[in-house]
Amino acid sequence: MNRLSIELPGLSLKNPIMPASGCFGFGKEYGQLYDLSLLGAIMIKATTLEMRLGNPTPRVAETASGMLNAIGLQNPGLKGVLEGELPWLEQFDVPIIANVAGTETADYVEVAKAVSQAPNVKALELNISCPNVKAGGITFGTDPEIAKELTRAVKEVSSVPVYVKLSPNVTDIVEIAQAVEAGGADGITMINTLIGMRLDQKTGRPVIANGTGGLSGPAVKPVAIRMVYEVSKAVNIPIIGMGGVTETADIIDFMSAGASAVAVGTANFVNPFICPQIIEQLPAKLDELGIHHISELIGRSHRL
Amino acid sequence: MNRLSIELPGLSLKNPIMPASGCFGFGKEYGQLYDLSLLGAIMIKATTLEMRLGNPTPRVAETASGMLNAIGLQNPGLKGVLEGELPWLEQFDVPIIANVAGTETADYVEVAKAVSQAPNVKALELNISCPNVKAGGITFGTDPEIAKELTRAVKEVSSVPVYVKLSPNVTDIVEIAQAVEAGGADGITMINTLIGMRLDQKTGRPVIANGTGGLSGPAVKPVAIRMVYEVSKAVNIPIIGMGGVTETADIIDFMSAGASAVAVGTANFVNPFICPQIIEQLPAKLDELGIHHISELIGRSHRL
Amino acid sequence: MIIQDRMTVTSQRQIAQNIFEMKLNGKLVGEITSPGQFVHIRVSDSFEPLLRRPISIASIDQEIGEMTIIYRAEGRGTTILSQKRTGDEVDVLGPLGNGFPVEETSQGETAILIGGGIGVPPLYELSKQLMAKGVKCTHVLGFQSKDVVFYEEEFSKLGETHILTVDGSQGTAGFVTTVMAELGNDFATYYSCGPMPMLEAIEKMYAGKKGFLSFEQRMGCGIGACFACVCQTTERSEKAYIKVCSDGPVFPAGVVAI
Amino acid sequence: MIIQDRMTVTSQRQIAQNIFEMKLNGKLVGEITSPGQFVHIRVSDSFEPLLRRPISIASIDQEIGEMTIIYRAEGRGTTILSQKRTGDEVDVLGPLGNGFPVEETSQGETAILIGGGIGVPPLYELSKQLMAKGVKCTHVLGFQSKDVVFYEEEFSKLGETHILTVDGSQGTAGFVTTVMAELGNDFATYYSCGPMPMLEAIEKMYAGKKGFLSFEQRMGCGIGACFACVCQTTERSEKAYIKVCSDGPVFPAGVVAI
Ligand SMILES: Cc1cc2nc3c(=O)[nH]c(=O)nc-3n(C[C@H](O)[C@H](O)[C@H](O)COP(=O)(O)OP(=O)(O)OC[C@H]3O[C@@H](n4cnc5c(N)ncnc54)[C@H](O)[C@@H]3O)c2cc1C
Ligand SMILES: Cc1cc2nc3c(=O)[nH]c(=O)nc-3n(C[C@H](O)[C@H](O)[C@H](O)COP(=O)(O)OP(=O)(O)OC[C@H]3O[C@@H](n4cnc5c(N)ncnc54)[C@H](O)[C@@H]3O)c2cc1C
Ligand SMILES: Cc1cc2nc3c(=O)[nH]c(=O)nc-3n(C[C@H](O)[C@H](O)[C@H](O)COP(=O)(O)O)c2cc1C
Ligand SMILES: Cc1cc2nc3c(=O)[nH]c(=O)nc-3n(C[C@H](O)[C@H](O)[C@H](O)COP(=O)(O)O)c2cc1C
Ligand code: FES
Ligand code: FES
Repeated sequence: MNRLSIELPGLSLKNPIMPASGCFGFGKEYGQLYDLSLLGAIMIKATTLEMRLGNPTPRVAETASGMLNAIGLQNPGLKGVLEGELPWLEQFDVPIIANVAGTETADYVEVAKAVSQAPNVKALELNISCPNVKAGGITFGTDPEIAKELTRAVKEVSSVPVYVKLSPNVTDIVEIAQAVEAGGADGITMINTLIGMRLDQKTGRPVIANGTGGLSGPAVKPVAIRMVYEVSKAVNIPIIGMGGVTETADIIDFMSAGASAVAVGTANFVNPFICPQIIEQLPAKLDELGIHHISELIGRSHRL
Repeated sequence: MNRLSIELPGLSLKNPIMPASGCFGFGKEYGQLYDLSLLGAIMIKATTLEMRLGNPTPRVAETASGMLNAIGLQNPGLKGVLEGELPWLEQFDVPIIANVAGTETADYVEVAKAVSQAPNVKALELNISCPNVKAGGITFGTDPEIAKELTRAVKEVSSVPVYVKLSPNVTDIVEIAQAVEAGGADGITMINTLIGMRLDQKTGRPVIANGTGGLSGPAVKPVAIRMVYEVSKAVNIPIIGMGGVTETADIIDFMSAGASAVAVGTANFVNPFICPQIIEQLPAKLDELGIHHISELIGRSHRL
Repeated sequence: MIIQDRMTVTSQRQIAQNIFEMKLNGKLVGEITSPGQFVHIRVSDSFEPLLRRPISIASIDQEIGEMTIIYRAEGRGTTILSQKRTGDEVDVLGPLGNGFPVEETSQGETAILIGGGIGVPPLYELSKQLMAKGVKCTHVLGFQSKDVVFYEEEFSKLGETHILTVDGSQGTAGFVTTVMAELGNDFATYYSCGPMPMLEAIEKMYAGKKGFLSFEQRMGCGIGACFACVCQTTERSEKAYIKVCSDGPVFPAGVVAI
Repeated sequence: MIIQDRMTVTSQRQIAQNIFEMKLNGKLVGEITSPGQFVHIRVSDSFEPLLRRPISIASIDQEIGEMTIIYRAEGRGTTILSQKRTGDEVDVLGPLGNGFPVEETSQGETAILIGGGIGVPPLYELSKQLMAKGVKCTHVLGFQSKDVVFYEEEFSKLGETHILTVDGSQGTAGFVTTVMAELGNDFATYYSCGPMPMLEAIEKMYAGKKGFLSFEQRMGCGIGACFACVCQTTERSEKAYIKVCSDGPVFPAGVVAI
C-alpha cells in the first residue's frame, strides 16, 4: 500500500506534493532536472485566452524570508498551451492541474472549456486571485457573489473537476470559500500571494516595475496556515494548501491545518529538487510521528 | 535646526521614531536601559476600562522572519494606567500616545476621555485592530461604517488628537482609512498584525494557546509598505507607519512610502537599544541620500 | 544592571547527546547577582531566527569574567548556537530575572537541589554558592537516559549526588521523586528547576517546606515589557499573572499555580 | 547539464574594494560548456536571504575541477558570500544559460572584448579560450575608479588591454567608448558585458558589426521556469520577451531592445 496516496476530485495522487502554479512553468525546465512522474501532480502556469507578455521588469524583489513577484501572467495563450506545452507533458505519469485566468467571465469559460479537454488535464485551478494584473484576477476573488457566479459558469463547461484558488487579501476568506463551494467548486487551492511592495532605498521608488507585487515564501506561511485552518473547518470540499513550504515539516503543518494536498511554489527557485526531496523524506517523517497513512494528518489541528 | 523633527497633530516629535504599542510596556523596563527622552514619542500598551489578564500561554511563537503573539491586551486597566504608569513617564521629555482598546463603543469613549486628560498624553491611538481578543478590537476595524462611528464618538470626548490604528486583515484598507478620516481622525497608525497561526509539529495543534496570533516582524514589512503607500495616497491626514522595522533603512522606506513617523515593535525584543540606535544613525543616512531634513522623504515613492 | 554585551566564546564542547557547554567572556558577567538568573541570546546577526533564546547561567567565574551555559541543541536557534566556535562573538542580553535566594539557607543547614534534564544547569552555580557559605547540598538530578546525563562529576564534588534516568540506563531508574521519598524531610530548603510536571510533583511532596522553583515560559522581550511569559499565580487579583522573565524565573513554592 | 552541487571553497580573497575572487571546486565545473555561462548561488543554508544570486563564471580549470568567480559584496547575499572561508561548502546551481560563442571568431581574426565594472569577469575565460584558438584579443575594461579595478595584469597577459576609469584615477579617463573610438573598426567580432547604458552605447557605435552582448536581470529560478528575468526583443511577437537566464544571458547584438 502506498502510504502517501491521496484521492481528490479528478486527481489520483501518488503523493500529495505538487509544484504551485507559476513556479514551475510548464514543467520543461524542471523536467531536465528530474523525472516529473515522481510528482503528485503539476499545477502549470496560468493560461489565458490570448498570449500575454506580462509586466515590465524588474518583476521580482527579495524581502525578509520572502519574495515579491509581478510576472503578470506571461503565457503563450490557450492555443500555445494546448499545442506547445501540454502534449510534451503527456510523456509523464502525472496529472496536470491547469491554472485558468482571464479578464472577464467569457475568457475564463472559453479557456476552461478547451483546456479541460486536454487528455492529461485532470483538474482546473480557477485563478481568481492574481494580484498582478490590472483587470480580472483578484477582482474576481474578493467579492463572494462574483466568485460564486464565475465558479458556476466554469463548472458548466469544464470536463474535469474545478478547484478555485483563493486570495489571502480579503477580510473574510471563509465567506469567499463558502461562496465558491456554493458555486459548485470541487475543491479549493490556497493561498495565492499577499499584496506587498518594496522600495528602492536610494530613489524611494518601488523596486518592482508594476509597483506592487505578490508576496510568497516562508514569510507568508503563518497566514496561509491560519487561512487553511479556518476554511477547512467551514467547507466540505478538499483544500490544496500552499504558501511558504520549504521543507517536509511544512507539509505536515499544512495537512494538519486541513489541507488534503500541498503545493510548493517559491521554494522551487531556491532548491530545484525540493519536490522530489520532500516526497522522499515523507515516509520517515510519518514514522517519526507514528502515523501510518498520510491522510491521517488531514485536519489534525481541529481535533482536541 | 533639528534635521529629524516632525510636527504632527498634537505631537512635536524631536525625531520620528517611537516604540509601537505593546512592544514597550509602559516604558519602565526600557527606561532601565536608556534615557526615554531620546525617543520621538512612546506608544504605550493598550489600555482598557477594566484590568485585563489577557490570554493563556503560550502567547508567542516564532515564524520565518517574524513572530506571532496573542497577549490579549493584558493591562492594569484605566485606573491602573492613570495612577500607576503615566505619572512615572512624566519625568521624561517625551510625548505619550495612549493606545485605547475596548469591547464596545462606551468603553472606548470612557477610556479615551479619561486618558486624554493625563498631562503627558499628547495623542490617542484608537486600537480597532487587535486580532487577539474575542470581542471588540478587530471587529471595529473591518467595517468602515463602524470604524467611522467609533472614531467620531471618541473624537467628541478626547482632549487630544486621535489617531486610528488600522488592521491589515481587510480587503480594502483604503476604504477603512477614508472612513476614519471622515469620522474625524487626526491621523492614522498602521499596520497592526496580520492574523496567523503556527502548529506544533508533533501534535498538529496550534502552538499559541489562543489558536491564532498576530504576525509581526520583518516578514510583514512588504505588506505594511504597500498599505502605507496606498493609504497615504488616498487620505489627507498623516500616517505613523510600522510593521517589521529592524534598521535605519526601514525608516527611510516607511517615510518614502508616505509615513510621517515610524514605530518600532518586535525589533525592541531582539535589540532593546534599537530605537536610540536608529535615531543616532539617521543623520548619516540622510547625508548618504543627500537629504537635508527628514521630512523631505515623506511620500517620495509617490513622485515620479 | 541589564546590559547588552557582545561576549566572546572561549570554549564550546558537547558534553552529552545534543547537550553543549559553552563558556562566554564579557563584562556582563560582572552584573550577575544570583544563581538562577538567565541570559537572552541572539544566535545570529540576521533577523532569522528572529527571537532571542533564554538560557540559564550554569556557572560564573568573576575573576576571569567568564560564565558557562549548558544547553540542548534542539530547534533552529540552539542549533545555530552550537555551531559557534572559540573566538566567535555572541550578542547576549542579561543578566535577567531573579535567581535562587542563597540567603534563605543558613550555614550548617542542608539544602536539597532537584534538577530535571535541561533544568539542571542553574543548580550548579547555586550549589557552588551554597557550599561556599557552608550549606550542605544534596543533589537529585533526573534525566531521560544515560546519553543525556551531564555534570555528574561536577555535582558529586560539591555534595551527595543522586542520578536518575527514566529508562534506568544510568543511576536509579525512575523520576526524581523516587529518590526524594527516600531522602526524607530532614532539610532546611529545597531548590528546583525542571519541567512543569516535575515541579508539580515536588511541590506536592514537599508541601509545607521552604522551597524555590524556577519556571520556563516562551518569551518575547525577556525584560518584562511584552507580557509574553506570564504564568498564573494562586492569587486571583491584579497579580493573577506574573512574568517569568522579570518577576521570576524563580518563585517561592506556592506562588505559581501549577 | 544543469546540476546542483555542494562546491568547496578553495580560495577567497579581496582583489579590489568590495570585490572578491572566489575559487570553487566541484563536479559542476565539468558541465560548463562556454565562457559567459553563470551559476546561481545559495549563500546560506537558511531561507534568509531567500533567493539565489546569479554570478558569472570568470574562469575555469577543468583539470582540477575548479572555477573562479569574481563578485562585488554589496547587498546582504553577496556580503554573506564574502564571509565564506576556504573549506566551506556552497550550494551552487549551474552551469546556467548560453555563453559567448567562441566559434564566431576564427583563428587569426581579432576580437574586441569590452567589459564594464562587475561585467568584466566573464570576459576573462572568454579571452583565454579565444587566445587558445589563435584569436587576437583587445580588451577594453571600464571601472568607476582606481579602487575597484581588478585583473589588469591577468588580461594584459592575454592581449592588448586598455583600462579606463570614470574619474581618471587609473588608466584613461572616461567611458569605454572613448578608447573604442580610437581602436577603429578593424576587427571581426566584439563581445561585451556590463551595465545597460554601456551595452547601448557599444551597440550603437559598432552598428553593423558582429557582436555578442551579455545582459543582467533580476532572477527567480535561474533556469527558465518563472519568467522573472525577461527582456524585450526588437521583434513584436510571441518572442517579444526572452529570458535572460535560459535564452541568454548572451545574445547577438540587435536581438534585445535596449
Ligand atoms: C528562564 C529560562 C531558562 C532556560 N535555561 C535553559 C538552559 O539553561 N538550557 C537549555 O537547554 N534550555 C534552557 N531553556 C529552554 C530554552 O530557552 C529553549 O530550549 C530554547 O529557547 C529553544 O530554542 P530552539 O532554537 O532550540 O527551538 P525553536 O523551536 O527554534 O524555538 C522557537 C521559539 O520557541 C521558544 N522556545 C522553545 N522551547 C522553549 C522552552 N522550553 N522555553 C522557552 N522558550 C522556548 C524559543 O525561545 C523560540 O522563541 C530555558 C528557558 C527559560 C525560559
Ligand atoms: C547573468 C548574471 C551574471 C552576473 N554576474 C556577476 C558577476 O560575475 N559578478 C558580480 O559581482 N555580479 C554579477 N551579477 C550581478 C549580481 O547577481 C548581483 O550583484 C547580486 O545578485 C546582488 O546580490 P546582493 O546580495 O549583493 O544584493 P541584494 O540587494 O541583497 O539583492 C536583492 C535581490 O536582487 C537581486 N539583484 C540585485 N542586483 C542585481 C543585479 N545587478 N542583477 C541581478 N540581480 C540583482 C539579487 O540577486 C537578489 O535577488 C550578475 C547578474 C546576472 C543576472
Ligand atoms: C514567480 C511566481 C509566479 C506565480 N504565478 C502564478 C500564476 O501564474 N498563477 C497562480 O495561480 N499563482 C501564481 N503564483 C502563486 C503561487 O502559485 C503560490 O500560490 C504562492 O506563491 C504561495 O506559495 P509559495 O509561498 O510556496 O510560493 C506565482 C508565484 C510566484 C512566486
Ligand atoms: C507582543 C506584541 C504585543 C502587541 N500589543 C499591541 C497592543 O497592545 N496594541 C496595539 O495597538 N498593537 C499591539 N501590537 C502591534 C504592534 O504595535 C505593531 O503594530 C505590530 O507588531 C507591527 O510592528 P512590528 O512588526 O514592528 O512589530 C503588539 C505587537 C506585539 C509583537
Ligand atoms: S518575555 Fe516579555 S514580559 Fe517576559
Ligand atoms: S529567472 Fe526564472 S525564468 Fe529566468
